[in-house]
Amino acid sequence: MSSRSPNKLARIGLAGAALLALGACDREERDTSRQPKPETISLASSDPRAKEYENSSFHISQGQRYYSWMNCSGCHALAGGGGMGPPLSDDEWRYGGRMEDIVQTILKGRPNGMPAFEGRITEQQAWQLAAFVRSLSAQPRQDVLPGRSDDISNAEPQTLEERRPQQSESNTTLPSAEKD
Amino acid sequence: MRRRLLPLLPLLLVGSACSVDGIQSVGGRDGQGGAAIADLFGIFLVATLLFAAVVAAFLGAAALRRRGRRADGIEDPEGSGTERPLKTGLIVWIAAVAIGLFGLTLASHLTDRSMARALPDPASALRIEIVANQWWWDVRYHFRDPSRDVRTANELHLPAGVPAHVTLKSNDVIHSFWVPNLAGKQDLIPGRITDLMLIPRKTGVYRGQCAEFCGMQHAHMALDVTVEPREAFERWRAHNAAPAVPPTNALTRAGYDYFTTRECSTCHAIAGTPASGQVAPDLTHFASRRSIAAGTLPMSRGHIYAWIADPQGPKPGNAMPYIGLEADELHAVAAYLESLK
Amino acid sequence: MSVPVKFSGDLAELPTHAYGHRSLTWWGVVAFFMIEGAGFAFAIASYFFLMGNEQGWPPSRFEPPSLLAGTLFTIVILLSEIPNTLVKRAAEKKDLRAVHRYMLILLAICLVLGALRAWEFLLLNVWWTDNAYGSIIWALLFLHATHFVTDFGDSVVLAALMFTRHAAESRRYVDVAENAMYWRFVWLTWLPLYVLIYWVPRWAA
Amino acid sequence: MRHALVIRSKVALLAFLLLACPGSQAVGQGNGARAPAAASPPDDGQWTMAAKDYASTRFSALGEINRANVSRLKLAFSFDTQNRRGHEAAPLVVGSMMYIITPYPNHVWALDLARGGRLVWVFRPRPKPASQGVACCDVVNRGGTYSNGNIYFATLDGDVFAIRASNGHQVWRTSVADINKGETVTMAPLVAEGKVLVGNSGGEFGVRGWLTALDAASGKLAWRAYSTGPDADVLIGPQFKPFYAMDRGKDLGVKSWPPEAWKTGGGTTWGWISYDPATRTLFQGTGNAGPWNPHQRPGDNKWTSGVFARDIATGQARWFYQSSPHDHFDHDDINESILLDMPVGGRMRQVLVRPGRNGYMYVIDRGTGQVLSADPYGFINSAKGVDLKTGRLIPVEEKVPQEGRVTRNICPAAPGAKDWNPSAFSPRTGLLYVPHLNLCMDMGVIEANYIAGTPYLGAEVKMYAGPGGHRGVLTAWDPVRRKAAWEIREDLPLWSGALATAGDLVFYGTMDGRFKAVDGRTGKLLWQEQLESGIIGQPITYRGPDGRQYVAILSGVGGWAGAIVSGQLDPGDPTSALGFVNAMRDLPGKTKAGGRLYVFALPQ
Amino acid sequence: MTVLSGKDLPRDGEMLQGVALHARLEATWRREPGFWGWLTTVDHKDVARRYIVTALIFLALGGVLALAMRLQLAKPENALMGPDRYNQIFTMHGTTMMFLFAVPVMEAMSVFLVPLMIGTRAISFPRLNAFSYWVYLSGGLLLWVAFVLNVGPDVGWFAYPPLAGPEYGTGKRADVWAQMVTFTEVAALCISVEIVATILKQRAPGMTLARMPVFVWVSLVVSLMVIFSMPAVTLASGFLLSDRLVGTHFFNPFEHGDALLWQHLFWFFGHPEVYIIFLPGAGFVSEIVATFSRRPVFAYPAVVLAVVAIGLLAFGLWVHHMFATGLPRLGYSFFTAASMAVAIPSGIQIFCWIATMWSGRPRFEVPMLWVVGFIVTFVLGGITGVMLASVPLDLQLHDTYFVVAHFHYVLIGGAVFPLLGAFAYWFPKFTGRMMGDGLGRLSFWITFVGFHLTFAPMHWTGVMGMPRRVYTYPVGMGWDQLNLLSTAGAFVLATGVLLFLVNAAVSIARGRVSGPNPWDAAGLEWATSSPPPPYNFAHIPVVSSASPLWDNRHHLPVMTGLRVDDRELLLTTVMEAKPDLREPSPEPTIWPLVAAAATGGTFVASIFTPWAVVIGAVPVAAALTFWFWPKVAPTPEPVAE
Repeated sequence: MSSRSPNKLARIGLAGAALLALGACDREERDTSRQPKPETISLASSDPRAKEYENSSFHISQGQRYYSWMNCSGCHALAGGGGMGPPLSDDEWRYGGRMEDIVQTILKGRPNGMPAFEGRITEQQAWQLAAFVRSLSAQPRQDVLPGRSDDISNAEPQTLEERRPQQSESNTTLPSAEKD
Repeated sequence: MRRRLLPLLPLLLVGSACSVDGIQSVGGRDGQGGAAIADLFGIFLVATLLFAAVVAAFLGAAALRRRGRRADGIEDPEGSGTERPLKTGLIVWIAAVAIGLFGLTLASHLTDRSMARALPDPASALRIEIVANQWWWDVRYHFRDPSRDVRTANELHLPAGVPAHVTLKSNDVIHSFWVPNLAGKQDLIPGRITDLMLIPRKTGVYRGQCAEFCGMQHAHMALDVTVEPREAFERWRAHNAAPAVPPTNALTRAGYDYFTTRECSTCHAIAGTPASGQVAPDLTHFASRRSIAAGTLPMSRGHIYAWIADPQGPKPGNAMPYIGLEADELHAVAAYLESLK
Repeated sequence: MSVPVKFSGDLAELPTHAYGHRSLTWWGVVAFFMIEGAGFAFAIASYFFLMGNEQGWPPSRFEPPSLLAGTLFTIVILLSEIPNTLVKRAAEKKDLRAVHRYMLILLAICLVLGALRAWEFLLLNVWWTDNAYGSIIWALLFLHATHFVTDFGDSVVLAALMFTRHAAESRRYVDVAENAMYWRFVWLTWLPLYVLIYWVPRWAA
Repeated sequence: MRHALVIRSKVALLAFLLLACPGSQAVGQGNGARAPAAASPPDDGQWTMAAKDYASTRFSALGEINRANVSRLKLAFSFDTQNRRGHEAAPLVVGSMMYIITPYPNHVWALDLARGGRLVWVFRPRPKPASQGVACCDVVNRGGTYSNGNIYFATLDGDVFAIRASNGHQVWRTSVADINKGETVTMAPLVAEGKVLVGNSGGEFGVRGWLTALDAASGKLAWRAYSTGPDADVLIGPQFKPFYAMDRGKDLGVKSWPPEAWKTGGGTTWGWISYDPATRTLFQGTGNAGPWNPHQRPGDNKWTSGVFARDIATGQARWFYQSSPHDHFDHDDINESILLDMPVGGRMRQVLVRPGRNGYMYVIDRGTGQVLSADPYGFINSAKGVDLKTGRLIPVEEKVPQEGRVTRNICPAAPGAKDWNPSAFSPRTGLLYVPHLNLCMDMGVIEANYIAGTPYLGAEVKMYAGPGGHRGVLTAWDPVRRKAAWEIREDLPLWSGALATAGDLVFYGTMDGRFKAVDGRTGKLLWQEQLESGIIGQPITYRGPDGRQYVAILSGVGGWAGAIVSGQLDPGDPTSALGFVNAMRDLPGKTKAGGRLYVFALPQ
Repeated sequence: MTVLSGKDLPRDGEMLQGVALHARLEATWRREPGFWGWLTTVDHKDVARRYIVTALIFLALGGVLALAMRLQLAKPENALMGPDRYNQIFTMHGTTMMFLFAVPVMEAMSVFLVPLMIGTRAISFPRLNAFSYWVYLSGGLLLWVAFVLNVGPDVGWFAYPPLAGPEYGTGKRADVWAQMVTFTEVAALCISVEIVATILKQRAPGMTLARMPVFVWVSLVVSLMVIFSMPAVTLASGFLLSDRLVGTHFFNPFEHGDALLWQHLFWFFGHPEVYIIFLPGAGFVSEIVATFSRRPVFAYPAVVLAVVAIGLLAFGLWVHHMFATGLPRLGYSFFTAASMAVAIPSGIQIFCWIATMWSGRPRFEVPMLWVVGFIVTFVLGGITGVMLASVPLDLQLHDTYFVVAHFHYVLIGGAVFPLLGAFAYWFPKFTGRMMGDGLGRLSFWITFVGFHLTFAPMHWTGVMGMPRRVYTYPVGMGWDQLNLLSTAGAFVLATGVLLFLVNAAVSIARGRVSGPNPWDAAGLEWATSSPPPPYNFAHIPVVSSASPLWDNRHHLPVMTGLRVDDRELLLTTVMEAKPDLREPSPEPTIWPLVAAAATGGTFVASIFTPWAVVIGAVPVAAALTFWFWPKVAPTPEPVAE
């Protein structure tokens, strides 16, 4: 009887898709929990939290709000093009481009003008900000990124180029301003 | 209106335990707009129930008329003699429905017109700007002299009998401003400026709530409204225009120090202190409000503690982060906030 | 059949195909016209809605789309109606050689049109990411481009079919005639879009 | 001291009448406008302050290089400043020495002109590196001032230094600004009557603007006048007699703001100060109100975006005129005030001429603050004019930036019709040479959050070329006839100062590194030289120890307009550098970062 | 198959009838055997049945979500679920019920019934029909798999930007919603095209427009409404997707897009959508009332005109969903008047149905119970609808539980009750068996009582100020008992619906065998066996009145001469239904399924990268080419001009 089989098919499809797409879950989780999971910042080569924040569209979108609220955009511009502060959308990281480096930069500040936000924002917020900052240079999975923000258009005008591909993230360069 | 409607209530299958007399009720007559709408509601209810009664009677009669007469043959409509009177009935019915609807449309239109006409000139009204955020209300009173402006959050104080012209904006998604006792709702749409005239008639405390789905915490986006006599409002205004009371003892001093130098002041402002954050509710006279976090918790010492200790518990997803205060810090900050009368 | 019947007529002598509204496919195609036409109508309504919202059309510092490619496209697509009419007539006369000849001409014109359309996108002088004006201009052109590409694909398949043994079936000529009708729809819908994309920004400025 | 000055100025007046006037009459092009002699003493061939003189004329009476021979101008020597940020400063020439103050880290180089520009000493003040993070528009410095044997200058982090000109030894050092609040100092201090006048930058950080006078000898604070707040802080007292009713009233610096907002209200003094020794009055412009989002600060926002006349001894305000009440567009009013005595309506008036950021050329009575005329010198669509009765700018409602919605095509853009880069006035032609901008913008505002030491803007901006497609203009403005005599359109924004000489030449530079000399009467290009980096500095001229005339300029692109190069910003984000990058995306292809002094002279 | 020359092709007629004819037709029209046949079938009855079963599964799933919501709202400050889960659930409930249940099930009823009612052998574009089912199934699977994976949309079934836009609609949830809309729109549009063509060209000889059953009229009107309204939401969801994925600015106010553009486009579809769901209900009622009152429906022209009028008026009402947005006040009264005007044709229909009962001899079988339940409920829903059309009242009641009550009265009362009645009524035609009577009556009464217990209190909660779409509410607002009552009612209602489904399941297996016309009804669908054979009718019936079986009680006139060795249809003229052409109907094929899979894959992948559209175009085009490419040699039949 034709009426029963689609049901079966649906169930098979459901199970198959569920197996294939399990990865979707962490991307979508609205993790409003209290604090970042491990208690301290480790400077080990790969902090387990990095991936967790980077692959979460929720954390990135929270970071996007803070980027505006904490006035990051005032210095680094909406799409990370820079201004008073260095650009974040390129492949050059003065103080390291890994998630944990960026969190350090945000929390502790850097000598050439980056203020320290430790005590002004929580560690969780710093991680979320870092995840968004990395997304400015198209670092995390593309499928967790929004197409645009509800702001003035900050896409490169009159060109179809995609954002520049990124170099390896360990490529840390020294501050360019210290020339004297 | 309440009394006029009472006999009709059973028709709506709802027990007499319910009443329209609430602090957030469509039937409220506490504002000029709300009252006009409540009257119109009464007209509609009576008229439409009348029609419903006609239909019910007709249906009942039709169902019972030939009940039990089993017949396998096919009825010949032309032969039965009912066709002609029914056709006349249909015409009468159409006319009745059309006239009824015309009447209701007219009533609705006139109410709308008269409400619009009754609106005073915005220039003479109290000027209030409300900006909606996910998920709280930023409330600003503007005066000709900007230094008298008052900023508060999640509460609205109105002098009775004085029209208030409310300008509505949104910082993020679409919200809807709705204090049913005072007036109908009005959406706040990003990129647009909408407005609404509130003309409260009776003093009292009311509640408003966001009425357009706005994300995770749409349920916790309420607004406490106090309509009070003019003098009381003036007192409130003067008090709220003043900077916050300075800390008086060691504990509140410690709370003040934490608040103004740490995470709190990144987002919140307290007038008269260095805390000048603009992206979260202004807390200058926080403790004088009726509730915490846009109606999430009633104002009390315990709830202040609970809220600061874990804002994501009662209102998950809201923008206030878990900070992880030590017990003494929590104690101090809560005591300081509680002192902000 | 469980109901007793009485024979009251014979259908055996009825024809098996006909052109125009007598054919079933014609109605299907017309229904799709209505769907697509409604889609274009809503897109055009959106265009005017956004135009009313914007300050300047195009907004300041943007030039209206350059006329060259779009105008060439318009001229060529209007000219393509000549072979299109000839295809339709040939199909109605079941003249296979004429059908072959004009369909090939039409496909060649389509290739030219495709190139012009690609060029058009580059001459819009705005990207869809720039503002709502850019978005709707691109959307209109993109909508019509998909429309055009779909019909081009249809025509290729049909032309190929007409070179096989299936061309012997008379109903194929009905298909050819209906495809010609669809092509008319393609260029007819283009005309208002051409005005909206290329001329309204000039008049509004 | 005071007596000496008065006597000197009187002598100067005589000398000027004897020497300069016949010359200018001979040219026959004048219009009767001239700088007051007291503020513009006869030229001694030196260049001791950025604006040349207290009247801010940037005019040199040296005429050796003139229209006939300028085409033979050749490089005399050059000097690498070892700095690659934006060089906005004017070199100073005192005797046979030249002093250059670089952008952060604000080194002072002393060069011996007698020996072909050999380095004599260098002074390294070591400002705090963190100050770079609160400098809105590149880490520039606009120069120093020589007075009484000392060079006075300020570092980015807000320390004012007095160093011995002869050996570079520090005389005193006074910290005036707090970078933790976002305050920096980029201006060239003015020294007059034994006071060092310096103001803060940081209008983009919600700082509270001020002008500070330090004792030139000791560095002790003499007075500080804030631009917002109670009258006592603003130094408004009984002397204060504003011309217009809108500026009268008690504590307007508080009352024209929402509660508390004046504390973060901007009004910084980071531009040019002029001084009239005859009346002992200084003229000081105040910067934009903060934040940029005007909806966060309803009211007139006194005393931002206006000009104060102050008593130099006490700092007490004499009058104030606000060119952009309730500023909508970041239109600071810190541009130079050129002191002129000129015929207005048939009689000689003592005036200030100010090419305003909002695009109007203001002629203001020096004594009263009355606006005598305000004429557009660039394309303006954001205002309908200035009401001379009330003194108010008449805004165009549909160009007011909206919250959450871009307002398109606002002209002039945020940097104004003209930014900080100063004009020059030649009494010989009577013309004011105004290097300025032709930029428009799309601007939308959002609610700005105040976090001390971080930007306080609330604006999203994209700039682009104005009508005509060019981005820079050099306008020769006739202040008497109230119209442009001629103008030169430049592709790139003009971000350099101008210099006028008695050779009837006007010098200026472009951001792609062309240093140009044009005919001061016709605007005809007579000479140009391609330099290594774009020019945003202030050209000067002096008589060298060998008696010849030299012209000097610092090249080194940067500043707000050139940050895309000096800060290596991403041209892919049109909102970079507060939206300026959108208009400058071609600059990296036209010039590169640099930092070099060039000195030119006629071949011997 | 033997190739015969044109003259002596086998045809039905005097020479070929009875069992021999059935065997020939069966061989020509039946689907291929086994699972392959199940995948390749193009029989409209097969497709409709699986549509209906799938839609009922979605009804059950949506119902479970409703119960979950009611449990959460049973008491204030309930901690059963958090806002994130709740928002996904209410969005899924609305989306599932509107897009995956209500519209598809109504269309499926048309797909099943219309060819039978108008006496033709197949639907007009049967492969498109098969394709539409697979596309619909893909859309439903996409939505529900996403939900299971915590990617369920959480932005409401209306998905207003900016909440559903790129900045606030975090992740892929809103993309899933928007793409699911595309799927269901494609499916619905395909069906509408088929229905329109079928009704206009394949009616039995003699079935003029004025003799079409009311339900066929309804199907025609509804299909045209789909054709004119659905492109609006397809375009809107395309705009939304491109805003989210490639950075366009349609809804970004900063760059002069506008959130209200979405609302206009969405409600231009969304309001007709309500009538697309309700009108088939009216069609069912008209058929049922006539059959059980033993007379043709009273004032047939008035009923048909009312259907057409509702179809037209439906397009003039969309702004009444937007009264609170602050649009210019002047235009509002027009929309008030238009919204109220809908009550006139609705009132005409109600009157005609009751009048039919009045002048007939009503028999209250189970389908009739549902009709009575429908009339009572729908009138109450209509009353609140009139209230909501008034601008001032709407400004208070909009987005409160009053509106929730209103549209459940209209949609459940106005569409689901008649649908359940229709299931009971046509159950023999679907299955060949009667639906159990006792259980049927029980399930009606439980459903009816449960329904009113659930939704009547919501009028009151709404008037007392409870907004919609809240995951919890505070204590002390006076909403507690009413909500508890609604929750209790919801379980009663669910029990009723469950009983109905159990009854159906039991009856499929054990119901009384029905015979072709168990209700002694008048329509052509009752002229063939239950369930009908793959070819529907052995001979093409001829119609001379609106009640053919009542007016030809002894012999149904038929026409003969269609080929039996090929799938041949009779086309008639549009207005008069005169025999005009014989056209072949397509064979079963796998390609619609392949094309649907390719389309579905393309749509789903396009959520992740826009290039999927380009890449996916290749397999889609290939599948479509194979679909349309003729498989058999040309028919040898000579061309008869």
